[in-house]
Amino acid sequence: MLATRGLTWRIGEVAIVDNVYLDLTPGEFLGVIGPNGAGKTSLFNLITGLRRATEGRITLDGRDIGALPPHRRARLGLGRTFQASSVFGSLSVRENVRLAVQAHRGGSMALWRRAAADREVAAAADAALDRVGLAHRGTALAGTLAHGEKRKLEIALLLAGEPRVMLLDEPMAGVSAEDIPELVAVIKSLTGDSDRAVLMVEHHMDVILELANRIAVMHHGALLACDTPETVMANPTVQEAYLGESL
Amino acid sequence: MGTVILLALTGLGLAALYFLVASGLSLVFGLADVLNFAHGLFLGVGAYGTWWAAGNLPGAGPDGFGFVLAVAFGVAAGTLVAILVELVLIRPLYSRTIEQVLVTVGLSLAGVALLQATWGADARPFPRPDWTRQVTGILGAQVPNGGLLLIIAAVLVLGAILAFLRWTRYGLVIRAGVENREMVTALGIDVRKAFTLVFAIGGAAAALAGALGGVYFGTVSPGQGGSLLIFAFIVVVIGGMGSVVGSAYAAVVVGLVQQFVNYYGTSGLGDICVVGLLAVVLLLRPQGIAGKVATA
Amino acid sequence: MEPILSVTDLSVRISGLHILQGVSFTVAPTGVTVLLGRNGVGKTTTLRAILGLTPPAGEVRGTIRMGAQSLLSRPTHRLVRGGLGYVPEDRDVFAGLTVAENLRLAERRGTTPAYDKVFALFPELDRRGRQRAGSLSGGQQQMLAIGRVLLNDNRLLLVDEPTKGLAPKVVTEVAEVLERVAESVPVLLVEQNLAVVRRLAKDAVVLAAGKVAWTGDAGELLLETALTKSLLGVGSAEVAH
Amino acid sequence: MTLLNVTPAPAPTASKPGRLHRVRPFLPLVALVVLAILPYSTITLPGIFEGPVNSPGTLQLLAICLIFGGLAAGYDLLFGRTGMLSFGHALYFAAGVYGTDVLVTRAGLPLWQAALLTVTGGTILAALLGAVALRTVGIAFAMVTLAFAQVGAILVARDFGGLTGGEEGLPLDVSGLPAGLVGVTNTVNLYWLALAYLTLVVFVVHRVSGSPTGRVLAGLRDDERRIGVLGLDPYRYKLVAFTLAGGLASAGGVVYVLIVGGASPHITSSELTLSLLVMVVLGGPGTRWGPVLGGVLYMYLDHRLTAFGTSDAVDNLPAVLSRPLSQPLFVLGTVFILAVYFFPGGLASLSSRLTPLARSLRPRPPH
Amino acid sequence: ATACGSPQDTATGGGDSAAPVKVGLVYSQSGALASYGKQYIEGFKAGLDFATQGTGKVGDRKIELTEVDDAGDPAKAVSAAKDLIGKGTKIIAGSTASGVALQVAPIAAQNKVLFISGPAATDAVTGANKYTFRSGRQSYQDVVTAKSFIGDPTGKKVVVFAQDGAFGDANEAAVKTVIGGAGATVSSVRAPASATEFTPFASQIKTAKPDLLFVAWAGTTAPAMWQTLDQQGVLSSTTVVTGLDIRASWPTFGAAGAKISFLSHYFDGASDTEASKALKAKVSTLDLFHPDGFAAAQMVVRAVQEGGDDVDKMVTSLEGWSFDGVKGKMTIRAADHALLQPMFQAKLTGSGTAFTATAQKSLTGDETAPPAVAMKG
Ligand SMILES: Nc1ncnc2c1ncn2[C@@H]1O[C@H](COP(=O)(O)OP(=O)(O)OP(=O)(O)O)[C@@H](O)[C@H]1O
Ligand SMILES: Nc1ncnc2c1ncn2[C@@H]1O[C@H](COP(=O)(O)OP(=O)(O)OP(=O)(O)O)[C@@H](O)[C@H]1O
Ligand SMILES: [Mg+2]
Ligand SMILES: [Mg+2]
Repeated sequence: MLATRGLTWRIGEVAIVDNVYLDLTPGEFLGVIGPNGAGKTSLFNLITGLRRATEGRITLDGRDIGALPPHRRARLGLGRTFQASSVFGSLSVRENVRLAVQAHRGGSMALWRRAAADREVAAAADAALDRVGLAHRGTALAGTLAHGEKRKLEIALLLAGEPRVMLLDEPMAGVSAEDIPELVAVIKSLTGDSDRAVLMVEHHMDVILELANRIAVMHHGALLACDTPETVMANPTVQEAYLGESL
Repeated sequence: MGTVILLALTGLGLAALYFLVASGLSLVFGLADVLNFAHGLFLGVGAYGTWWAAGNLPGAGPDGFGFVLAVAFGVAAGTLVAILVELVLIRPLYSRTIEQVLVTVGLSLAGVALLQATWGADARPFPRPDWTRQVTGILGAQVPNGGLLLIIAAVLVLGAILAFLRWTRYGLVIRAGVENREMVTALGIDVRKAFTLVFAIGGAAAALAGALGGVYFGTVSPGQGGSLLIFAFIVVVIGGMGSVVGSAYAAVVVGLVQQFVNYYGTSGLGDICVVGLLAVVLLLRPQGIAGKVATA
Repeated sequence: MEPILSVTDLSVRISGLHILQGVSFTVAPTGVTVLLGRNGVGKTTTLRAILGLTPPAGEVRGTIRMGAQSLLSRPTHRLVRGGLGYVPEDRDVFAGLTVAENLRLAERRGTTPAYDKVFALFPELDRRGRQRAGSLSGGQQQMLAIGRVLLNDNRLLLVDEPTKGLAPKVVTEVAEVLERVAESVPVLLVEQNLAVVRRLAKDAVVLAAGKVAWTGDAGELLLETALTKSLLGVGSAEVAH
Repeated sequence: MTLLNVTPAPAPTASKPGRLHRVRPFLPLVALVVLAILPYSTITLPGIFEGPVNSPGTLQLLAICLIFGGLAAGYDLLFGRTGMLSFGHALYFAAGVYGTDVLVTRAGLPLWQAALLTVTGGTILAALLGAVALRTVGIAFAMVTLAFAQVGAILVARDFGGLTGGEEGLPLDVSGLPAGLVGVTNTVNLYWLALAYLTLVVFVVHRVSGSPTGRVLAGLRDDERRIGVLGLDPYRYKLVAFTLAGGLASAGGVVYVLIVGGASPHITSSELTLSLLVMVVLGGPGTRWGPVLGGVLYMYLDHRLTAFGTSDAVDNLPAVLSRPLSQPLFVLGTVFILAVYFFPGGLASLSSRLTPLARSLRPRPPH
Repeated sequence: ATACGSPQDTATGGGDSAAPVKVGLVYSQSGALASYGKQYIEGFKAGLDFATQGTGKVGDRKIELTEVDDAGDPAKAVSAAKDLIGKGTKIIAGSTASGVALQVAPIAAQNKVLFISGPAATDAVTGANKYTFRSGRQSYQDVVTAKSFIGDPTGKKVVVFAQDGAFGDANEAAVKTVIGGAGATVSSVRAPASATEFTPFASQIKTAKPDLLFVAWAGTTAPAMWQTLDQQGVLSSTTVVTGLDIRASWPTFGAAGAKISFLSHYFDGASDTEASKALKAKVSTLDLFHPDGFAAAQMVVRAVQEGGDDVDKMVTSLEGWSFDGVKGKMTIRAADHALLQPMFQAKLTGSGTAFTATAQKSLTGDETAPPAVAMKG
């Protein structure tokens, strides 16, 4: 489905993302781990088009998308969340999600239609909010949400777009312990579909282990390993460079 | 040859004037993130301060040490006004950038009107030493001394500002303060003082530009600051927001382009070229010549 | 023992929302006191109120004392100079400044900054001195944010979710750092990672809906399944996990 | 003040929610009707207007105020609703003014053709320049738009081919105009025209910001990157907003040239854009009525302060006061600064700020 | 109680033979031209006194002045004019700025009221329409005066140095017709009005080696311009002619002042007429635009005397009328309402802030008459 071939991003001499070969098959859930600064977020930025790769190719369903701007890639079914929550602060939570639904439904340049009158959009948005458990916050301005709530809104925005390939950048960071299982369930439900795939960066190992069928390990921009969870967890380099001794 | 030298040197004089105006603007804009439309007011205060002192302040006059004293008085007045403006008007609006800009717009309207109400709309002859009206022969070109004076002053101001930024902590504090004022406070730094200081320096630079501009123009009038401001803005932007060195480069480019195009092309083309230059620079390098790449 | 910090009947309103409704607790003069609670209960708001960083539209009532001194209505920079260190939730490093500049900014006048200590903990920061902080990875930014306060001697540290977004190995390291720091300086810590809490916390304060739901010994809290279940929504088995 | 009375307050006080709620949607309509029949009233408002409401002078002043109310509302589409800070909006207004004037006066076209051509031309100009300027963002965008507007100002001042009249401006040749638009007695028609323009702009801006596209624009204001990742092209949407706002501004120029009877280079200056910004902020960016109120009030002050400055009340003050006060710009600047301070959210936020006050003043019924 | 009326009501003026005559004065009280406006109004009041023998009345009817500030903005002036007309004013005078005069003139014609433009120098006001008159001089008259400095122009080389825009265009065109038409070759150097550095232009002028340099420059950058011309040796190498501006500007010429030949519309001491004495009794130091206000008042009084409330009669009474103004004999040319008036050649002497102008020669109204244009409306 999604594949990168020799993907590289350099700043000056330093390769932030270094010759990455990655294949994501439909129905797959690929966890990405790696020390801070390994280049995980940068990899996401390359795939979604926020940064241009210096070398290598990215294909989606066999089509080369490396030269497309972010919005074209999104239209092809690529969706992501951001590590540092980026929601529309001056819009209400509900409007945030409606915007995402609307973008998914074609984002036509309708200047005259009343947006609020679109029942289908509203219903889809409310459904997405419901799934992440934010329905009760619908009227709050997104900018005033507490940190964890913003994380959930991020996921709702992603859900609204019904992307086929989802890139989640540390969805659990800052989410309170109580809510983690709930969010895990939400994310799990995303993946039941066999024609969807998920790429998720996460530092909560238990979450990764619960969700991922495969784990990729990044280190200094390069892909160190990409294998089943068991194999990866047993890898001594991973143990040493990433996990350390567990608390 | 003589023409080229003459045009180059007078172009540099013009560049120096632009730089003097732009340096303070750039400092305040780059460090305090305030697009200061009231800069023209500080300029006017500096010019009128000098003019007033030369006529009324004991010991001050249009010549020699008296002139230095008069300029010093003008610069002091401009600085004082800048400090007051920061304390009273800008400070309470911190982190509301648009409102700050708007206050400076209001101030530029009110301030210029106030100058006009006090000293009238007409241009007044500016007191200045006689040698500034003369010319110096350089390689066959009759270069006005006033322009040379501007060049020297601009170089000194550039040096002083760079030294300030490099050798004091304030530059750092202010740059950080623009990004996240709260966090600077949370590091135990009284960021307000630093901002006042920036305004003071910006005001002083502007007032000096006003005083020397008076020497250069030979007159002082309420609207003078405003008319220089638009080119100063262009210089600041071409140079890269907040980069004083960038402003210096940009000023030289703008001054020379204007001068040469006005001579070899048709009149008014110089201005259009400068504006075109601005558009081109921004489209190719939105951060300006020396600006840093801003990323999220 | 006299508490280093005591918060009494703190209530915060921001634009009509009553976010904190009479919160009272104390912070012991040694060790880590942890502030727990679900997302949005007001943990960050509490820390910011202590530091005087409530937004201008907000309204703060109650008393906050550090020793004999009342903190409310004193400017933030004074409080910090008086030895109150803050690691904010969103890291808030200065994106446009380099790492070295970020650190230099945190130096306090009249003291020698403990660069050795910081670089020994986070060698990354030394290596990346000239990189713009905005281009650091999330975890590196977190290191910088913590490193910043450790440059100086503090009387009390307010630390808001320091392990958020850190690799497990670094989480362990940060926990160790905080443990060591806590030997000399008391810490008020907001943390979601219960493993970290278990390792560090001596006392715990649990917030729920803008009020204090529980205070007491952290070990006790985490051991009692019923308590953790009702307060934090997780069983102690998960806590131990 | 009348102007404030006739325009609905954005958020009526919560005193009688039940009744007001039902009436509220109709308030704009009521206001429109009141404004439309205003010229039939002969009320005099001493101190506020020079003559009775239906006198040509008053109607002229009101017409100019309404035009600027509309312009500010159109500018708000860029600034308040999309978050684009343009310093060159005056250019499109000026294109409307000079376009109509030149086509009517120099080319002798009938008004409707000139107006149509001008609005089309102004819109295309905005689309073209926007397409270039929008390749930059933030302050760079502001400066590029400023630069384009500056070129416009230079071209007008240079008076190429004697087309624009340079600094002296170009009086409108009224000989070919419909008789109803000429002469002092017909000022009321110009007033209605201005009112129609304002209504049009408010309606368009309201519809657009409530449309799906408007939602995207609001999203752009907050986070452009996110909009891209959602699958929407930020550039396209910004260009649409820019073009639309430019078109509305040039339409305003068409009406303005009829009201004032000519073009003068004042309107090409960057100060005009700045005043638009001032109007929007004065009124409250991103609100429905704020920019309109701001525009109306600003223009009202701008015109009336000259009279205030020369009034006896001011002349009788001691010189320290009367000298500055007789400078309209001084008063305007000062009023403006005070407004930024005391109505931070603009006039539109005034009613919500006054509500608690009103409530606390009202005696509470015993329980 | 809402009083109702028709939206097209306007007050009807006078009719009553004892009712006061309303005269609206729309001019710059603030803004960049405020000091021109001040001279104008001082002149006007003195002129009114002079023409009504101190009574302020024409016959039994009092002249009631309404002063409105236009701040140099045509839009404000138009609003003010409409307001005045709506209130029944039949005579409007003022217009300090050319842009204002040009836009108020059509309003006067559309509404059939008398309009007497003030200091605005643009030639375009002359012949603008039947209802528009002028009480000041026009650019063309300046140029004709300039021509008197070079004797026989045949074969001479003349350069015009002017700023971009309508003011510069008008001057350049006038020089081409007046001096070029008389046999000189005319070329021009133009500079943006906003220019602050004049060396390139000075160099261009110098290379052209003209016999006469005519400078048309208005605005605050003039002193810098003169200084540059002086420094680059232009002033000492040729005859330089320019218009003498208001008194306050004289010191800004500095040393260059002595090297320039001035043409002058008016300055204190240029004339010694009855009117100038009357004016001087009210205003201690006369200046450039005092005569314009004075003449405007004289014209207003004449119009009221002869025309009463009938504007068309006012117009006919003014057309062709000659009177003794401050400057000397003034004649309103019937064909296009140009105001024929004496002009002066002057020299500036002095230093520091004390300068005096002395008249070298005066030219009569006929000598400086602009060519008649067709009435446009
Ligand atoms: N613009 C840039 N200039 C220089 N270095 C950069 C830039 N952007 C990213 N880097 C560096 O690239 C590396 C990878 O960063 P990235 O954000 O992808 O890490 P990450 O794997 O997501 O880490 P984390 O888990 O902490 O979020 C980091 O060392 C970072 O400092
Ligand atoms: N500036 C503000 N304006 C309005 N509401 C706010 C503001 N700041 C915080 N809040 C609200 O106050 C509540 C508490 O926020 P706070 O950030 O203190 O929560 P928290 O306990 O730190 O949550 P988290 O674990 O997600 O970080 C939230 O509901 C939030 O929406
Ligand atoms: Mg990351
Ligand atoms: Mg928090």
